[in-house]
Parts: sequence; C-alpha cells; structure tokens
Amino acid sequence: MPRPDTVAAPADSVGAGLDALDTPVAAGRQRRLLRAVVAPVIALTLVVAVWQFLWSRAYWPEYQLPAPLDVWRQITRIVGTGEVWEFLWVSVHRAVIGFLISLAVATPLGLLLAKVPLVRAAIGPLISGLQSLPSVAWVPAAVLWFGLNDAAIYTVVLLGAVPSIANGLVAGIDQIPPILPRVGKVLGAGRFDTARHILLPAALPGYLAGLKQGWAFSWRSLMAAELIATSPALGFGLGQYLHNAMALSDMSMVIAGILLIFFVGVGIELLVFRPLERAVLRSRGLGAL
Amino acid sequence: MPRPDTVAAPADSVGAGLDALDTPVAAGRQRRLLRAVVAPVIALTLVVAVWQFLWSRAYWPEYQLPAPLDVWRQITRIVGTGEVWEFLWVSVHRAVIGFLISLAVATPLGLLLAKVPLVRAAIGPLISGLQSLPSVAWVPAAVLWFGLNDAAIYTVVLLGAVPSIANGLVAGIDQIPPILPRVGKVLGAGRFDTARHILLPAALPGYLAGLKQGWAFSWRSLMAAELIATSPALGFGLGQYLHNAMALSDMSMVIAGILLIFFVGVGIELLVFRPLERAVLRSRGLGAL
Amino acid sequence: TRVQRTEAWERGPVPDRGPAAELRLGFFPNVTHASALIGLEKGFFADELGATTLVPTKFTDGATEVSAFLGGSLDAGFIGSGPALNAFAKSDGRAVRLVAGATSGGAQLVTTPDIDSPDDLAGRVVVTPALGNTQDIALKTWLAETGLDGRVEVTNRDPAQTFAAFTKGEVQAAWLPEPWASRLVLDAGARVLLDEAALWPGGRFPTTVLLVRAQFLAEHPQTVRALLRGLLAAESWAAEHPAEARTAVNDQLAELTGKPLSRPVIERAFAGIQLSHDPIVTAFPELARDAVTAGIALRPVDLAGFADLTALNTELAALGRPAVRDALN
Amino acid sequence: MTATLAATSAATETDAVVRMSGVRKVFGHGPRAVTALDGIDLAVAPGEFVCLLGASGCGKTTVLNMIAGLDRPSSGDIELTTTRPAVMFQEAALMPWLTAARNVELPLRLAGVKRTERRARTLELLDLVRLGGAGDKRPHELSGGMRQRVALARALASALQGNNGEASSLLLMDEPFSALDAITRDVLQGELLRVWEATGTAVVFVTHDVREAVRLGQRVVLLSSKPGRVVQQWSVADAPEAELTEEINGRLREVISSHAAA
Amino acid sequence: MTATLAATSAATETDAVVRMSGVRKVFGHGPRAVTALDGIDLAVAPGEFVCLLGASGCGKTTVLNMIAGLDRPSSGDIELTTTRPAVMFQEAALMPWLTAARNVELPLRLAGVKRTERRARTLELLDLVRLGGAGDKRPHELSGGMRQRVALARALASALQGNNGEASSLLLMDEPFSALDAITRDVLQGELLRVWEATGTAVVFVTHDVREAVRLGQRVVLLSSKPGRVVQQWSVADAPEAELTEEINGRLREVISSHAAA
Ligand SMILES: Nc1ncnc2c1ncn2[C@@H]1O[C@H](COP(=O)(O)OP(=O)(O)OP(=O)(O)O)[C@@H](O)[C@H]1O
Ligand SMILES: Nc1ncnc2c1ncn2[C@@H]1O[C@H](COP(=O)(O)OP(=O)(O)OP(=O)(O)O)[C@@H](O)[C@H]1O
Ligand SMILES: [Mg+2]
Ligand SMILES: [Mg+2]
Repeated sequence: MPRPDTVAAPADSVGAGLDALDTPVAAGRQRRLLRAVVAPVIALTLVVAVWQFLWSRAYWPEYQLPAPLDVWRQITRIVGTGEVWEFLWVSVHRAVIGFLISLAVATPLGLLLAKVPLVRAAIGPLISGLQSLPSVAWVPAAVLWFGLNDAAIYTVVLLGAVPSIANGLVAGIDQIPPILPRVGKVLGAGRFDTARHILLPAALPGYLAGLKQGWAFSWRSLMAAELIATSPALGFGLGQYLHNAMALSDMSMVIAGILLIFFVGVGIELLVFRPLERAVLRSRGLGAL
Repeated sequence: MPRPDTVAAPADSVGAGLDALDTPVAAGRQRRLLRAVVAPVIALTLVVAVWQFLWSRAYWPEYQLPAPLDVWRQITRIVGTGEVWEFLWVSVHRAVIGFLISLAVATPLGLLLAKVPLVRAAIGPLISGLQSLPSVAWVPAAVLWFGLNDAAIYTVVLLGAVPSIANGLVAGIDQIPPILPRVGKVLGAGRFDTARHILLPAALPGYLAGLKQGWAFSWRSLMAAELIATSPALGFGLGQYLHNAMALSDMSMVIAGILLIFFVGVGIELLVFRPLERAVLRSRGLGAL
Repeated sequence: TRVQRTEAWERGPVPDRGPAAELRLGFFPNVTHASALIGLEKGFFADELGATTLVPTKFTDGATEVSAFLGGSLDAGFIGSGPALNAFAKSDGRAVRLVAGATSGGAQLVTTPDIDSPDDLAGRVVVTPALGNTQDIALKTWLAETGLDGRVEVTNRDPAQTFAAFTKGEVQAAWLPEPWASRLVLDAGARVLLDEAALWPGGRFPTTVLLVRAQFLAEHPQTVRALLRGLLAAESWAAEHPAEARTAVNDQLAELTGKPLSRPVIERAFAGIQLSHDPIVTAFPELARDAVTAGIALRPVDLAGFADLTALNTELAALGRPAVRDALN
Repeated sequence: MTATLAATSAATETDAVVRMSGVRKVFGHGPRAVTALDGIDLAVAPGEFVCLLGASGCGKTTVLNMIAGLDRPSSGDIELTTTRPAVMFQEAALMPWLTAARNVELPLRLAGVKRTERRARTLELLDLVRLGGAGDKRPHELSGGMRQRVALARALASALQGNNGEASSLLLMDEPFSALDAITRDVLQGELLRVWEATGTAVVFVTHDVREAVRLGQRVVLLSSKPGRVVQQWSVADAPEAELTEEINGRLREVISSHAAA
Repeated sequence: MTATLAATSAATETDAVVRMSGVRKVFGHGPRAVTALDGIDLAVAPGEFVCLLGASGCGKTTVLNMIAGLDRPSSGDIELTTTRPAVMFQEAALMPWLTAARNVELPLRLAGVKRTERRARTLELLDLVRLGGAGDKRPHELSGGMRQRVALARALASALQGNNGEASSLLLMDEPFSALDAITRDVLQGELLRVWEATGTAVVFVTHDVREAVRLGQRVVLLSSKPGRVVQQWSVADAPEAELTEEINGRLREVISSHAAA
C-alpha cells in the first residue's frame, strides 16, 4: 500500500530547503558548506522518494526493483559488521595511490605532448587510442602479464587515468592565451621555468577538469579490475563486493554496491575537487559561483 | 628466432621520417596531413619493433607475449573473411549513436549545471558520482531492467558519456572570461541567446576537450557492455570478438582485439577530434601548433 | 508496504496463446552445454519450432543469464544447476521453471601433480569459475564434508584466466567444468584429484538443465514442447553418432568463439559428460542444502513449483519412452 | 569657477534617462573590503553628453557597470528610465571566435535585424571606424587600436539598432579612443558627435583626456578617488574651451595630489 | 624641417644595441597575406631613447615583437647586440593567478634574485607606480589603469634586474601610459626618465601622443601604414618642443590621409 506521508514528508522539507537556499544573503563559509551538503542530500532524497513510490506501486517485480529498505538493510548489515570499512579502505587507498602515480606520469607527458609538436603528432593519437580501450579489456592481459596482484591492478588503473589526465592538461595548455607564454619568454623564463611558472598555473582550470575526469577513469578502472580479478591476495574491495552481488544475482546487494561506489565518487567530488575548483576559479575571478 | 631485417627496415625509415618532419618549410595542408599520419605510424612501428625484439629474445613464453606476426595473422584472417567490417560497423555505429544521444542530453544538462547554482549544488556532485561508476557495474542492472537489447547497451553508454560531456562543458563555461557574458548581456542577449551565441562558442575549446573524454567514455562503456552481453539481437561487435578471445585465453587474438579497438580510437581522434580541435584553436589564435 | 500485484498468467490457467513468434534461447559455448550446441548445429531446434524464430543467445556466466531471465529478455535457457536454483530463489519462485535436464557430470577438481590427497590442499587456494555457480557450491560443500573448510581458501576466477594462471604456476587447484578440466589436464599437465561424479549416487548429478521463463511456459506451452522435442532429438542423435556429435559441438564452438578445441580435449571432455534429458530432480533438495552449506544462501530454497516436467513427460510419452520422475511434486 | 555647477543640480531634473542617488559600491567582504564609490549622485538628461573624468582607479568603470546593470550598488538607487543602454567597455572584449564583421553584427543579430540589413549596416560601421578591409579578420589578427575600433563599431551598432532594431537612448563609453593615434581619434570624435546629434541619444563618456572631454561633452563630471565621489561638475557651454581645460586640469591635479597625500 | 634626420643615418652607426635592416613582415599565407612591415631600417644606439609613432595598425607592435625575439621577420635582419630586452606589452597581460605584487616579482624570481631583495624591490616599484596598497590584489580586482601600472612595474623590474639580477640594456614599451589619467601619466613619465638616466638603458617607446614622444624621446621615428615603413625621423634636441610637435602632427596627418586616400 502506498504511504503518502513518506512521500509527502521529504517533499515538504524539499520545499523548505529550496526556499532557504534561495535567500539572497551571503552568510559565507558556513552557509556554503550547508548548501554544498544539503542540496545534494535533498536531491538524493527526492530520488529515493521516487524510487520508494515506484516500488510501492509494484510496477516491477521485487527482483527487478528491490525496496529501498532492502538495499538500506544490505548497507547497514555490512556497516554493522564493519566490513564496509575494509572494502572502502582497500578500494579507496588503491585508487588514490593509482591516481597519484598517474598524476606523476601524466603531467610531464602532458607538457611534452602540448609543447613538442613532434611528440604530439607521433604519440598524441596513440594516447587517445589508449584512452578509449576499456579497462575490462586490459584486466585479463594485465593478470596474465603481472599475475593476480596489485601490479596488475595498478596497470589497469594507470592505463585508464594517465591518458585522461594528460589529455586534460594538453587541452588546458592549448587554451592558454598566447600572450602569457610570450610574457614568460620576455621575462626570461626557460623551458622548465615556463612550464612551472606559466604553463601549469595558466592551464590549471583545464588541468583540474582533466584531473576530475582522470579520477573518474582511475576509480572506474579500479572497480572494473576489482570486479574481474578476485583473489585473496588482492584484499576485498568494493569491486569484489559488487562482483559477489552480481554472481549471486542479488539485486538489492547489487544496488547497495553501486550506491557505495557512487557515494565514494560523490564524496571525493565534494571533499576534494569542488573546493579545489572553487579556490582556483575564485582567485582568478572566474566561475559562475 | 630473431629476424634482424624486419627490425632494421622500419628503424631506417624512422630516421628518414624524423628528418623529413624536421624540415622547417611549411608546405601547408598536404605536409600537415602527412605529418599527422606518418608520425603516429612511425611511433607505432617503433612499438612493434620493440615488441618483435622482446619476442625474439623469448623472455616470456609465447602464450604471454605472442609474436607480432601471429597477431597480424589474426587480423588478416578476419579482414580476409570480411568479418572485421561487421564488427567495426556494429560497434562504431552503436558508439556514434550513443555518443550523439549523450551529446544531446549532456549539452543542456551542462548548461544548466554551469549556470544555475542550485542545480549545480544539488545534482553536480551526483553527476560526478555517476561518472565514477564503472560501466561493468551497470551491465547486469541494465540487462535486468531493459533486457538484452540495444536499450541496455545505450543505457550503459549514456551513463558513461553523459556525465563526462556535461562536466567538460561545465569546466569550459567556468573558464570563460567573465567579460564575454557581460558583453552578451549588454548587447541584449537573453538566457537562450547567451547560451547559443556566447557560452557555447566561448566554452568550445573546453567543451571539445570534454567531448573527447566523453567519446572515450562512451567507446569504453560500449566495449564493456559488448564484452558482457552477447546475443544475436545485439549483433556481433568488437567487444564480442575480444570476449571470445578472452574466453579462449588466446593471447594473440586478445591482442588483435585490443589493437582493433585501439585503432578505432586512434582513427576517431585523427579523423574527427584532431581536425576539429585544430580548427577551433586556430581560428582563435590559440594552440601550440 | 507495497501494492500486491499478480500478473494475469500467475492467477490461474491462461488461454494458450499458441506458438510464440520467437524463442530466445540462452546457452554457453561450453562442452557441458553439448545438447544445446548439437541442437543448434544440426538444426534440431529450428526443425521442431517451425514458424517460431529461434534466437540463440550466448552467455559465458550464469549470473548474466539469470539477469536476462529475470529481466524477461530470455525465454528459455541452458544453465548450470546453481544459477538455476538462484534464479528461482531470487524471484521468490515466480520467474522460472525447470523443464528438463541437459547434461550430467563433467566437473572435476584438478590439481598440480604434487597434490596427492585432499589433505594436501590445506593452506592452498582452490579456484572455481564464479561465486555461487554449480562448481563453487560443489567445492564448498565437499570441503565442508571433508572437514577442509577453513583450511582451504576458495577464490573465483574466469576459467580462461584460471587456465593461464595454472600454466604460469600461480594456481595449483581448480574445480572446473568441461572443457576446462580437460584442457588443464591435457594442455597444462594437471591431474584429476576428484571427479564430482564420485560424490553423487550413481555418479549422476545435474550439471546443465533447461530453464524456461514461467510466463512463457504458461502462455506458449506448445513452443516449449517443440523445444523439448528438439532437445530429445539432439540427444538421441548424439547417442547414435557419438563421433559426429563431437564434431558438431566443436564446429559450433569454432563458430561461436572463433576457434575449435583440440581433438584430445574434446574427446576427453566428452567422455566425462552424459547427455540426459532427466533433470535428476531428486538431486535438487540436496543442491539447495549445499548452497546453504557453502554459505551462498541463508536458508534452503523452497523448491515447490520449481520443476514442471509435464511437457517433457508428454513428449516422452509421445515417443513411447519412459517418463522421468518428478519427485518434487 | 564660472562654469561650475552645483554638484546636485542635474539630479533635480525630473526627466533623466538615468539617475543615481546616494550610490555606494563596496567590493569584497570583511577586512579586504574596498569602498570604490561612496554617495554618488548623478543624473543624465535625455540627449545629454556627459564626460566622466577622474584618476586611474577612482571608479569610473564601476559607475558605468552599474548604470548598465552589470553590477548592483551596495546601497543607494539607480533609476533607469530608458531601454537597455548600449555599452562600449574599456577592454575591446571581442568574441575571439568571430571575425571583426561578425562581432559588429552580433548586436544586430541579437536584436533580430534582418540579414541583408545587418550586413549593410556592418559594412557601413566598419567603414566609419576605418576598418573597411579588415572585416574578415579575427580579433587576434588585429592590432590593439584596430580591436578598439571594432569594439566601437559594435557599440555603435548596438546603440543604433540594438533595441529590437531601435536606437538606444543611452550610450555608455569607457575610454573608447585610448589606443588610437591622434588623427584617427579626431576623425572618430567627429563621427561620434555626428551620431549623437543624429540620434539624440544621451552619452556617458569616460576619458582621461581633458581636452577630449571638453571638446565632446556638454557637461564634465570630475570624480575623486578612494572613495569615488563627485567632486565638481562643469557645464562646457559656459566657458571657452582652453580656459576650461586649464581649470579642470588644475582641479584634477589637486584632487589627485590630495589623495596621494592622504 | 630642420630637425629631420636622413632616414638611414642611425643605421650607419656601428655600436647599436639593435639594428634592423630591410626587415619585412608578412602575416598569413596566400591571398589572405598582409604585409605589415616592408623594408624597415632602424638602429638604436646604446642608451638612446627612441619614440615610435604611427597610425593605428601600422606595425609598431610588430616592430617591438620582432626586436624582443617573439616574432621572426619574413625577410631582412635583426641584430641584437645586447642581452634579452625588457618588454612592456600593449596589453597588461598580467598572470591572472598571481597578485599584483607577485606579478611584479615574477621577473625577479625568474632571474634568481633572492627573496628578501625581491620583496623590497617589488614594494619599491609598486610605490613608484602609485599602487603601494594594491599589492595583494588579483588582476581581476584592479581597474584598467591599475593593471597597466602593474605591467609597467613588472617591465621595470625586468629592466632593472631581469638579467640574472643585472639591468637590461634595452627596454621596449608599447603605449605604456595609454590608460592613465593626465596627472598620473605626468608623474610616471618623470619616473621613466629618471630610471632611464640612472641605468643608461636604451628605450624604444611606442606612443600615440606626439607631445609625449617629444617630451620623452631623443629621437622620434614616424612609421607609415600598409605597409609600415619608416617615413621620417626627428632628433628632438634640434628644435623647440612645441614647434616639433606641430610639425610631427602635420606629417602624421599627411601620412594617414594619404593612406586613407590610397
Ligand atoms: N571586482 C572587483 N573586486 C575588487 N575590487 C574592484 C573590483 N573592480 C574594481 N575594483 C576596485 O574598484 C576601484 C575602481 O575601479 P574602476 O575599474 O571603476 O576604476 P576606473 O575609474 O575605471 O579606473 P581606470 O581609469 O584605471 O580604468 C579600484 O580601486 C579597483 O581596485
Ligand atoms: N597575428 C597576426 N595575424 C595577422 N595579421 C596581423 C597579426 N598581428 C598583426 N597583424 C596585422 O599587422 C598590422 C600591424 O599590427 P600591429 O599590432 O603591429 O599594429 P600597431 O602599429 O601596434 O597598431 P596599434 O597602434 O593599433 O596597436 C595590422 O594590420 C594587423 O592587422
Ligand atoms: Mg576603468
Ligand atoms: Mg600596437
């Protein structure tokens, strides 16, 4: 039976939330934080409300659309046993390490690609080609070459993230107003100084956009790798959790897994990229917000 | 057994190619085309030469590192039977359609995200969260919800490409010098006119960068979807070819599959994105080349 | 709380809608799906189905095939007994019905030659194709019964990957279906530690069965019977022409995956399996309990309504052959 | 000081195209806050040509931005009794993806002017700013002064036909001739006066060149800096040009050095 | 015409800091090609102050760019017998991610000047351009004239210590005071002359203001446009300022109108 109140209650608070958000006074940091957190929560609540409604109307059988409550139970179960922290730790620390390595590899690569025409003509298209190879294609090859261990997983992550970050940096550098490197040149900047003092900071907004995409690639690739390659040697991450859920065709567990992966993505965006982006754009007088 | 002549021949032509590329005269379009095609071919030749060398030294067993020639035979075999055109057609036309739909969805979405602070605060992080979900995670859910048909595949592709393109557009719009929308405003542009005449063209370089990443996402997602779901209703694409190769654990076939996917990526980059990017940057006096 | 909805076909007998326009049939490109492969290669299904278009749909893991069943994009399918039970359980007994068997036997625990007895497995890793698949449950049950559980680690890996890892020496033991068990033995020097047949009465246990979507069965019983006729025909043909059956399977494999199996592998793999239309329903309560023992399910599946062998027995009767036992009902 | 007006005189007229009263503008928050303008009272009569003078950084651009509706005052009121004003910014701010001609055409496109008319008007305006041959060049292929002239042509297009094909009744210009040589500047000053007379639009014109202000304006308004306030106003008709220039220059020097001392 | 120099006289001196001979610059290819400069001969003696005048778009910026080594001539030679020249561009071209002070500091950092000295020098230069309090502002928080002054301070920093801490012997400036009010401009002209005299650097100075050119320069060079050529040169010491201004203005008018007629 539909319970109109569960639907109505969030709807009301949504209205209030929207009003609150529209008040024009700028009360600074705290407000902004509130807004950054409250707004997506409201949006999520709406999604869940729609889901609950659809479920309660039973348009689809339970095994196609599980109840939000079932999914919630799956999540609380692994939170209760504490397993979830292991999954998160295994996956997130691996993704972060992979991302940092990618960053260290992709940044000089991107600079070379952007600034040395021959390198760009020769390996630019190959980098883009690499980027379009799905991680699932690499996993078996990486496992065959490196064995079922972290090396294989990092290989897959790097193959996803490096081209993406490098391409982002190239795009960022391409968009630099040409006057800025010219200024650098007449001020006496050499190749290295130009990169460090002019190109990288000038390309920062585009570079950050590339980093965001690169993070998405590395997190996705990691999940794909974890989904496909399972072994006790690899620890038990979110990907494996999802893998098991799929193997058991347990839809509520699948959705719980997807939600966990999704929340990590949202969390990284809110905690890392959003503030970084804001700071960079702000300091240059750019950006909508 | 090492075959020194096959290695030496490409090495020589590499040298000649590099010399030719360094000649400073600008002979225009034809030269540029030559360079755009010759340089990556030379780079590839180098890679193949290294591969052949490694293989000839037999550091790894054949089933880990097959001979370049074996892989070549796999490719010529399917080219010979004409199957390859079917694979390419099935996959590429699907990727293109998926990409175009994503484009149509992501562009208005990106504009909204960039320009309506509430939308951005509320669903911006969710979009980024979606972007970080691996395609393989969606496949079973999509199959369950939409069935084993194109709808499932397009869903997976859209879930990969839309957030990426939208985020690219948002980043592009964020980087627009604020004076340009101001000019638009005083010239009498309304919301729609501003989007059409100011924001989209001004954000074009960043948007293109996002499109490139979006294409990579959609091609990768498609391959992931094809790798997992097989049905005559779905046709037989590159993903399925690779899938079979993996199922047979036939390394030379796996590499042939990876190479085909890779070549499509490179081809799209060279035929579509590179010229577009060039034209856009050129006309604004930007870009390294 | 939720609105209670039951589909028309669930409420009671529905008018027979006649033959379906098309039949989407799932299967794996595996030797354990030999009846399906022979039926496709030799056209037995198509002949019997007549005007109904046959849409053969290839899978490589049970979970995706279960998703396809539950998502309604598959009408019938050859599938391992583990995922078959899972599909029934996950849909609270609503989505699928077991209508016939296909293969029995054909799964072995293979190891490196240095492992001589089950006790040697202690402290090692044993690989199965996927969590909750037929071999995974079998292995875990066996481990529990021999008291090895807790001392042996079980991990899941795609059989193709397992083959490569075994050759490289990364994996020392695996419980695999055919043709992988044979490939490991013949191409990678593995030895058989245990044949699953040894664990079952009469050496018979359901490896692959034929599942039909419940709604499809209710609406198009005619089509399902035609499919079963095709299955029986394939089976009889294979029994009469064993050598040609192998060739047919291998041809179909080559067409589906691009490469045939080597002669010795297909010979050995075929020797380990029996094509049998009998789903061996008596084994299912045991399998359901095994799933619990293996830690895959929390409680045994209620098997009421799982098997519906009326159509099969009708066809068998028409051929003058003995009916199969339907102990569940 | 014969020509001096009471600082508030214009504000008492009733039919102003724009009237700022007690306008204050603060940029930033907290300790970094900068009061750019404080208590600006200024009214512009229909058809009037007002020149705004003041030290670099005193807030002239900010005044124009607020009249154009691009910035909101921190306090005080701005009443605009006209359609959207046409604006020429201090920077050229051309759209880098459009050719010079397309840039000039943009306001006409946005106003829905027909294609053929648009083209004709664009050519005319490019000729007027002496860029007849440069219509198909991109902004990055133009010199600084050429870019400024394109921006001028665009602002004139907007002023002449930018309101659904109608002329604006207010034109705001921020140092429109700063990058031009003396001769071109002379010519364009003449053209601007011609346009002004022909259309009867009011003009608010920011410049650093006192002689230019006296030559073009009917009224000259001097702003002080830190914060910007209206210090003094002169009506140009009341005194001979050279004398007025001298006087304004002197006053400007006073204002700036008093600020530097403070 | 007493003060007129033979157009090539300076080029015959041997110890020039820069010598352009027969320099030609064509932008673009094929039918869209534009000859910006044609046959420029120009030499600047060490310590000399040369002012470049010419119509908008005649190629002054292009000349500076080529001397600075940012563009290559299409034909002809440029000899530079000095270290890297210091340049002030026509646009402010500040790094948008650096504060005003950091922007001024940049050439010193690149030259490896020590931190404390850098800081001190930066403060000094900001004071010199009368932006003592604006050091911590970002470029987008500055007015047009303030940005130009930051760019000026940066160019001076580069000129004074930009060569591994040494002074440059050539300073190129492209309309450095165009966005400034008359009084600030006066002050900064004085400061520029002081720096010039103190360091003995040669200066090539582009301006549109003939009086400024005559006040500052030792030599005034007039370029024609389409294509740019050296039309005439005047040595400033040879005639009274006012007279020379008149004369140059007249010649400029001639050059520009002859071009317009062509
Ligand atoms: N976005 C901003 N943030 C902070 N301060 C600003 C901003 N815009 C302008 N200001 C400050 O406001 C004051 C006035 O600036 P404005 O641009 O109006 O000056 P202006 O009179 O146009 O000067 P100029 O003649 O140099 O163009 C300056 O001190 C400037 O630093
Ligand atoms: N990158 C370029 N591509 C094509 N043409 C160019 C380019 N740069 C300059 N030009 C052309 O060269 C000529 C000279 O330009 P330049 O910038 O040197 O003029 P200028 O004398 O500095 O003018 P202004 O006083 O307006 O700054 C102009 O006609 C301009 O259109
Ligand atoms: Mg200003
Ligand atoms: Mg110039």
